[in-house]
Amino acid sequence: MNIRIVARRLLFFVLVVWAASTIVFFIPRLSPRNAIRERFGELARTGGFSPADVEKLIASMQQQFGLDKPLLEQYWQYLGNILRMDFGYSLSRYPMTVTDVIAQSLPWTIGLLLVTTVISFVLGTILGAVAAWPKAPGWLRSTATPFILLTGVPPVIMGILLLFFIGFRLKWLPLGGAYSVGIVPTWSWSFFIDLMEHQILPALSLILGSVGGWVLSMRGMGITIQGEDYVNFAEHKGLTGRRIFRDYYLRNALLPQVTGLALALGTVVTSAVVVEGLFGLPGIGTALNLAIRANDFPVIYGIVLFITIAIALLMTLLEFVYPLLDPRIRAN
Amino acid sequence: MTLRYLRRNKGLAIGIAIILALALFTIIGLLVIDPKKAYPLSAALKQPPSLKYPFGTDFFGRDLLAAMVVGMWQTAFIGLLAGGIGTAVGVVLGFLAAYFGGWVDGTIRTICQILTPIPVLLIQVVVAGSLDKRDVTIVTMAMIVAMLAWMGPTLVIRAQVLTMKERQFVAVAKLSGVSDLGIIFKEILPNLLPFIAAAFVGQVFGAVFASFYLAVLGLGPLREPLLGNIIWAAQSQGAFFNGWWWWPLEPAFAMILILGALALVNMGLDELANPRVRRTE
Amino acid sequence: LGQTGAPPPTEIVPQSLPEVARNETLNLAWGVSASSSIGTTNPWVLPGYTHQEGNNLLFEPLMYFGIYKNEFIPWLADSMEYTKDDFTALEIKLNPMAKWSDGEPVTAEDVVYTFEGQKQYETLPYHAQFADLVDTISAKDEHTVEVTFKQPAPRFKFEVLTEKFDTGIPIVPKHWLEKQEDPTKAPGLAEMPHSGPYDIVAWNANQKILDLRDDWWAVEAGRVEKPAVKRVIVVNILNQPIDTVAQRLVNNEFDSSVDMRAQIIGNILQQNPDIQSWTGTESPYGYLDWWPNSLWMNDQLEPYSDVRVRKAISLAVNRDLINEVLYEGAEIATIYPFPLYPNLQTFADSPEVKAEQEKYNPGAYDLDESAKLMEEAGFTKNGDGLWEKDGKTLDATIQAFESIHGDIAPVLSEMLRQAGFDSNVNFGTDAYQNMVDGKAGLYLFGHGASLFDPFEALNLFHGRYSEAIGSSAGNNRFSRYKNPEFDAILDEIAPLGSDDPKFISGAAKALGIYWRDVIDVPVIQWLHRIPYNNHYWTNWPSATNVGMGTNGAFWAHTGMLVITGLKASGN
Amino acid sequence: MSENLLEIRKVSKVYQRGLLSSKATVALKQFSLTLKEDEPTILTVAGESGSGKTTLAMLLLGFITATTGEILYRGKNIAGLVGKERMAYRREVQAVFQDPFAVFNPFYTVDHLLTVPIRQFKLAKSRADGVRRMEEALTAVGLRPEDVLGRFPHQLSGGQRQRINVARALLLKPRLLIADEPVSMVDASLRANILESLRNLHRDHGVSIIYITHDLTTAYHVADDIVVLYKGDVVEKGDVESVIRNPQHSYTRLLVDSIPWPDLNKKWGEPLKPRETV
Amino acid sequence: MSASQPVLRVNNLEVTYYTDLGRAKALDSVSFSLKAGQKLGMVGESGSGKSTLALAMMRMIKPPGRIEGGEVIVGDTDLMSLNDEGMRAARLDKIAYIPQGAMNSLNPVMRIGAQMMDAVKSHVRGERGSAIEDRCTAALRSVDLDPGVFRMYAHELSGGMKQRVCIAIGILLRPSVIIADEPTSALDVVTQRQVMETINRVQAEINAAVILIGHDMGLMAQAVDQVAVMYAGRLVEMSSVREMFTDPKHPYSQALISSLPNLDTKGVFRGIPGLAPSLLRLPSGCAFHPRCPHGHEGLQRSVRPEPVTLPGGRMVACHLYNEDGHRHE
Ligand SMILES: Nc1ncnc2c1ncn2[C@@H]1O[C@H](COP(=O)(O)OP(=O)(O)OP(=O)(O)O)[C@@H](O)[C@H]1O
Ligand SMILES: Nc1ncnc2c1ncn2[C@@H]1O[C@H](COP(=O)(O)OP(=O)(O)OP(=O)(O)O)[C@@H](O)[C@H]1O
Ligand SMILES: [Mg+2]
Ligand SMILES: [Mg+2]
Repeated sequence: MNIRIVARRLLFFVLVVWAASTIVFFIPRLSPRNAIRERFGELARTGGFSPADVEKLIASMQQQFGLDKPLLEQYWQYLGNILRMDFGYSLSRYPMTVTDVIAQSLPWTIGLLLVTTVISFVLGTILGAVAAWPKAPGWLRSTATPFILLTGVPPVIMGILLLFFIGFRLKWLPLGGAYSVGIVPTWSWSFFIDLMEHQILPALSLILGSVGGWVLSMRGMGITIQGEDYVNFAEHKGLTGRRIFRDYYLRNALLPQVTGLALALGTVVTSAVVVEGLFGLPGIGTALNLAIRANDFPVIYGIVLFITIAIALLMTLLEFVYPLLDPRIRAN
Repeated sequence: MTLRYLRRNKGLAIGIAIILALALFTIIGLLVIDPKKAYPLSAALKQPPSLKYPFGTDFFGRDLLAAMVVGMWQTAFIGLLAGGIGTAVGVVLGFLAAYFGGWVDGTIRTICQILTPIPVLLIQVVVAGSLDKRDVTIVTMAMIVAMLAWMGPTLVIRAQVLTMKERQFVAVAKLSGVSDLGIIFKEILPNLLPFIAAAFVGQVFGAVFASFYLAVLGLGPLREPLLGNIIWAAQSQGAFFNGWWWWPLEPAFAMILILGALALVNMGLDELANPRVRRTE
Repeated sequence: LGQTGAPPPTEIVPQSLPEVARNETLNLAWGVSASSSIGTTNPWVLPGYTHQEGNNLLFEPLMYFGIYKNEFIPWLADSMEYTKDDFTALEIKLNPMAKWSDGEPVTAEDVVYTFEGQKQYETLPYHAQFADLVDTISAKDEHTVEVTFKQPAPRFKFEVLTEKFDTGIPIVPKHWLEKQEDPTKAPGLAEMPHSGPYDIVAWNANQKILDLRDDWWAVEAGRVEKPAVKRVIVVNILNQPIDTVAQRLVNNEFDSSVDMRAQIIGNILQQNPDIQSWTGTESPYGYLDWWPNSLWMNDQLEPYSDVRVRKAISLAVNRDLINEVLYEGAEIATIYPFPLYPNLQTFADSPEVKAEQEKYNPGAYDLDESAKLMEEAGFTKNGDGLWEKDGKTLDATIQAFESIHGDIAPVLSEMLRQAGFDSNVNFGTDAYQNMVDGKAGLYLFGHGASLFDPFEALNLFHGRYSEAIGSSAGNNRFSRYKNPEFDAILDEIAPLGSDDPKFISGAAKALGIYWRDVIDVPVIQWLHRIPYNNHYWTNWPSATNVGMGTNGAFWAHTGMLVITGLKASGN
Repeated sequence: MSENLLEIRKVSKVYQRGLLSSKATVALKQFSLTLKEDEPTILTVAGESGSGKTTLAMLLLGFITATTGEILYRGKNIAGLVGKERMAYRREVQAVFQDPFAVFNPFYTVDHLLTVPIRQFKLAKSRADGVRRMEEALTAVGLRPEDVLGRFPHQLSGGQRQRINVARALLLKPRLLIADEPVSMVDASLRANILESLRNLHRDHGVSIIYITHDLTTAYHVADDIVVLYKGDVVEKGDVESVIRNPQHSYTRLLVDSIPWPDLNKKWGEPLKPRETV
Repeated sequence: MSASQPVLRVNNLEVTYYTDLGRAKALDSVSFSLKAGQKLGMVGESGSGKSTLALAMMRMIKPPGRIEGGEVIVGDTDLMSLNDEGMRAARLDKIAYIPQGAMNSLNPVMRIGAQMMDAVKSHVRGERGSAIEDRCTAALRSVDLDPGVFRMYAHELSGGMKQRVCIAIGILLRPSVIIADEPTSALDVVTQRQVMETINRVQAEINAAVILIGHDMGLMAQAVDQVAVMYAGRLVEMSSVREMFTDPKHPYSQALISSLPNLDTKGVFRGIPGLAPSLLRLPSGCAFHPRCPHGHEGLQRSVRPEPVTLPGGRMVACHLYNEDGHRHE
């Protein structure tokens, strides 16, 4: 691959990050609200703060967060900080930094989201491929239908329903938390089982609704590919159905599907905001949700930016991986 | 012809049927029901579904039947407004980019591509969160949702216009002395109607979903009986635990119906717009 | 990563954790929205509000206050006395047995260091009091501290030095803090020595585990018996929906939790007979907090500056309906700006107050009268049935806080709407700021003032605190009310003891003015409805078992006394 | 000396592949050609795939601009035409394209193809006049108007569709018609009909035709003159009879040799005999 | 098998497409036979059923189409009676198909070699990888391709090369019947000729029967021994190429031949009048009668002509010829 292309893709990546940071920086600052004051309001309102001179405290915090400088200066400083992956301090969990907050919640999110995304991607892709494959047995092809119907169910609602029916009513699975109360994480089998038990419902809430999307895109792709002459010719060659399915059909249809994967991450994270909260999981979603409630803007922006960067990075990586998968692109 | 097509495209048919049924429910409801009943303290409290209150009432004394009617209407309003704006902006930009090419195209395309990886819902949350709460109304809600929703349609329409533009009937129209505008509106646009319709339905789906999401996070216009708001209120009052199951379940199922129907229609329109998909049936 | 400033706190990860049986463990469900900075035990780090999540088991004050017994509970200090009649000097004598968890004794030096720190660091919550009032701080000997004041400070001992509810200051260890580069930024983690009964052994986003230590000074000093609870787990419920938390309580997963809304706790008690509340299994399930809520009004802002409008709003509030809708018939609605704690109840029942109440009838609900007043004030009803003047409806948006006013605010707003006020609720995070800046006209907020006599509550409305709109109102001084007549009464009773008859008649007159002028509209008493699970632990505080007299919240400063007082149920 | 209808002066077209790429395709090199106003002719441009035939057509129609050189229509550079002159050029230089399906807008009935130019160029005095002209043109190419009008393109056969295209050209009575592979996508059995229509257009209305094809069989039958392109270069030109029967350039010879003549006596590789009699 | 024994016999093959608009009988009792080494050209208008015939012989008709009857006997196996697995094994091994659109018939993301190897592996068990590879490179060589093509991807090849790869795949297992559906229609004349010559050569090499589908009569004249003419789903005439060009029997064939441009008749055009019928609304009786110069009356309108064999083995289906193969007058 030539250097120019690499450079262009990297430039694109930088542009995405820049655009996201700029939006995230300016939008909230267009409103006349003052996050630090509001934050102290949250503390003061329960009477928790004694009648101290809150204003002084606020002024001192403003300075600490650099909010007393002119907007443009703040902006340059902010861009510089982002370059160093430094999103500043969390307002509500001071003296934790945003990076700490993200680092602490990330493992949970990666654990949950990545696994569910991969499961729903794999499941959806296979079901979608099968649904579009005329030679598959009818019952197998129709297994995709319920998932397609479930695409209309937002993960939040799915989570609420699962929690109600399986958690409250049937009492089959724990109602929340990342693992049982009082257990400390260890590298043991029993901890793993306990952990998994707690992840099933949140995972299902995310998976059930999203499989359908993959089914649909794969089905559409599959139908297109199926009409391709090379699939027909493969059949003329007398290949077995399995081999055609795998080498000629699945493999070709998969390529565009993979692009969707990076983009899906954005949607999935958003779903996680509510689902993690619903089940009391301490992931990025919960961190974001809590930050929204506490108006902890450095954390909000940090997380939004972090996710954007992650997606952009994934997309950029895919651009480099793509040619390895598709020789046609390699040629150009 | 259309009917025969609908019989084959079952998803589209079912989707349209559900939407029509919901629309009917809403329209008849708005005619028959006093919309005031959709607001707190207008009915007995916490009543399970009964003859008097077919859908029950909630903790705050809303008649949930009225709330569902008004909420459905508001949800539809947000969806149509935001979807309409997103699609309209997308169509205009898509046409501009594809038809005039050059730097216009370069700029529009680059902006779209740069904005695409940014998780829209999160940005919407940031925007909704930094708005003054008093400014959050049904309309601002639609605007927030529409704000970052035009990139998808823009890219789709652009791609379609680009292929359309290369189609020979455009060349022939030029030879027939048709102007640029004539070509855009009379030759290309009509052929893109299925795509525009599909984009529109997709946008409406996205808008309904996003507004629902914002409401569930407590960022919606609070007093309004938006479906997301009702679920949010039920959640924060511990409705399930207190045995008021009908309160969250009704808006949840309404939401599922709306989104499901939109998904089906979208799928069906895809099939219509993309004859390759049609080929299997 | 190139960060400067505070070292980041980190999770506390145990090497190995000894087994502690469930029936020796106390599981508490708690979730302060995001404000826990994991690993931060140092009480000087702001805005960590961490005493609520178990850090109240680490750091102790000079004295606690038992609100239901109306008495000070000596703790690190054996005594704390004003040595001058004009309240300008105070002497503190420490318990000689008090010691830190690292074996060092708690000395007068530690107290002086704690006080000097408040004086020195702007970010500490009592900085203003120390800076404004305190003149000198000195250690007279190893166990004696003397504080002198620049002006009389009769309430300093109670307000600042004593821990009750969420206020008061904990004493910090000088020998550790002074070694830190910046004592207001050192997270503390598990290393910071503390005087309380528990050690932090594990802390991550899911939970915080504290284990009892054997050498707690207070047992040796005879303050209390050795605690039965071997381990406290503060479970972070993050923002799980409240019904899930309730269900987990019912399942005996938790022994206690955050406070609940009336309906939910009622259902919890029904579903698990082991669980009780402050009032047993009876409504209203909770104990009185010091924070009765009013519909505050910005008395300087048009049209709320017109007393007729304020009265009209007051007349639109249907307190009976509030009791019925939100509190299952429990009498929560109030007409007082202070909590009816024993002494205050006596005051409220006094004939002087009764006479004023008769005169102004502050709890009345009368829409016709309300409408009449509005018309008098020049308003007319528009097509939507909303009050309007000069073509603009009256903006009656109520600023409130979703997590605590989620039930009442919409109901109030709807009541106003039914009386023709264009009302809405703003649950935004800007709500508080709008009150402080005086931008908004209506807000739901508490009066964190009076505990013992009505003075502090009435003093909130003293003209000297009445800031102009735009400049920020001092804490709880949001009504911006100014009335020389009212001020004169307050100034007159200020130096008087609270059982002085002159104080009572003066205070009653002031309360009368409060009602007459509708400075704000008192709405509800604030209750803490905390579920207590007797399955593993008994001897929870309740109306019939006041124990040391503290309130029953395990997260308040006094929560340490609640937890160390628990007894095993034998299950 | 008669006036030149069309004069192509040393036109080259270079396609740049993307902005950053250094690769460029020279699709047409220094191409020159002159058509006389009063001597209407049929000129074949032949060559293998990718030799630049379509590029030439697009240049002549003004859809793309030449990299170097200029194209003069009635003595004026077509790149500089404005207003009335441009309208006239638009009308007088018309085309018939290769794909008889793609030229129809699938949204409209086939009438659209004919009504639009009538409207745009104001060819008819009234609606009825327009309809009459349409019917005339259709009849002239051997279609019955009632068979085709009001139908959608997919309801017609390829041959019918292509004949409507010719009818469109007829309706406009252009001075110059560019036919880019007009029969290569039409059934062999229908080719004859379409070529016949084109010939009639030339013969009856004096239209000059540039007939672009890779099929030398039909070229031989239709054209007067021929230009053979190879990778953008003109390798041979002259009257069609002599070029095909007696190719000079080796590429032309290869091309001629490869023609599958539907003639059992003329097998691949055998040289063509000079024509016996005319 | 004796030399004169036909290697391929198609009997009464019938295919119907069940479309939205009705049933379209795309093949209507088509019968013919072919001997080893023979080349048959199958011509006819677009939509006359040529590809359908090829696909039906491969048993690759997809819904909404259905094979409704008939036999396809290769050697002595009736393909129609095989089970699915048997048919799969027969493809490429007994009967190979070279597709119409070679441009897109190769998987763009697999190397050519892999696509050849998997074809062999699906039919031959227990052959070593290197042996299969040798077999493949030999096939490439026999279609005049460099063995290096084995490691290339489709996009690296020109149209003619791709077409030849398809041919190479077709002959990998030396089938007894090869069907090539318009193998050259997308190629320019020079390449077209090369490809046709390649087909000729490999056919000679493996002595297969070849069916060449196309509508270019010129190509047929150059390349085949026998010509079969299809019209509206039926075989209307089949005879040797010489007879077809010199003395076509069926009026449609006659029109077809006379519409051809000829070296000696410059500037004379004669098309076939009228339109190809839609399979959904076939004219009654003889499908060609509305376009037939020999009248539209009686028998032609009402009765479908059955194929008759004329002396010399030619076959024609037309009312002009009676059972003995003589022309009615
Ligand atoms: N828009 C374009 N961008 C870049 N290269 C082009 C473009 N159009 C054509 N070319 C190149 O220019 C050359 C000539 O193309 P052109 O289409 O004129 O050939 P042609 O003779 O019409 O071929 P065919 O017989 O296949 O239609 C080819 O190499 C082609 O790849
Ligand atoms: N999948 C299908 N569904 C419906 N009808 C079909 C289908 N495939 C083919 N047909 C019809 O069957 C008839 C024969 O088609 P076929 O493709 O065999 O023709 P052909 O002779 O190969 O034509 P061409 O020369 O265009 O390749 C046509 O009328 C066509 O419309
Ligand atoms: Mg071309
Ligand atoms: Mg075919």
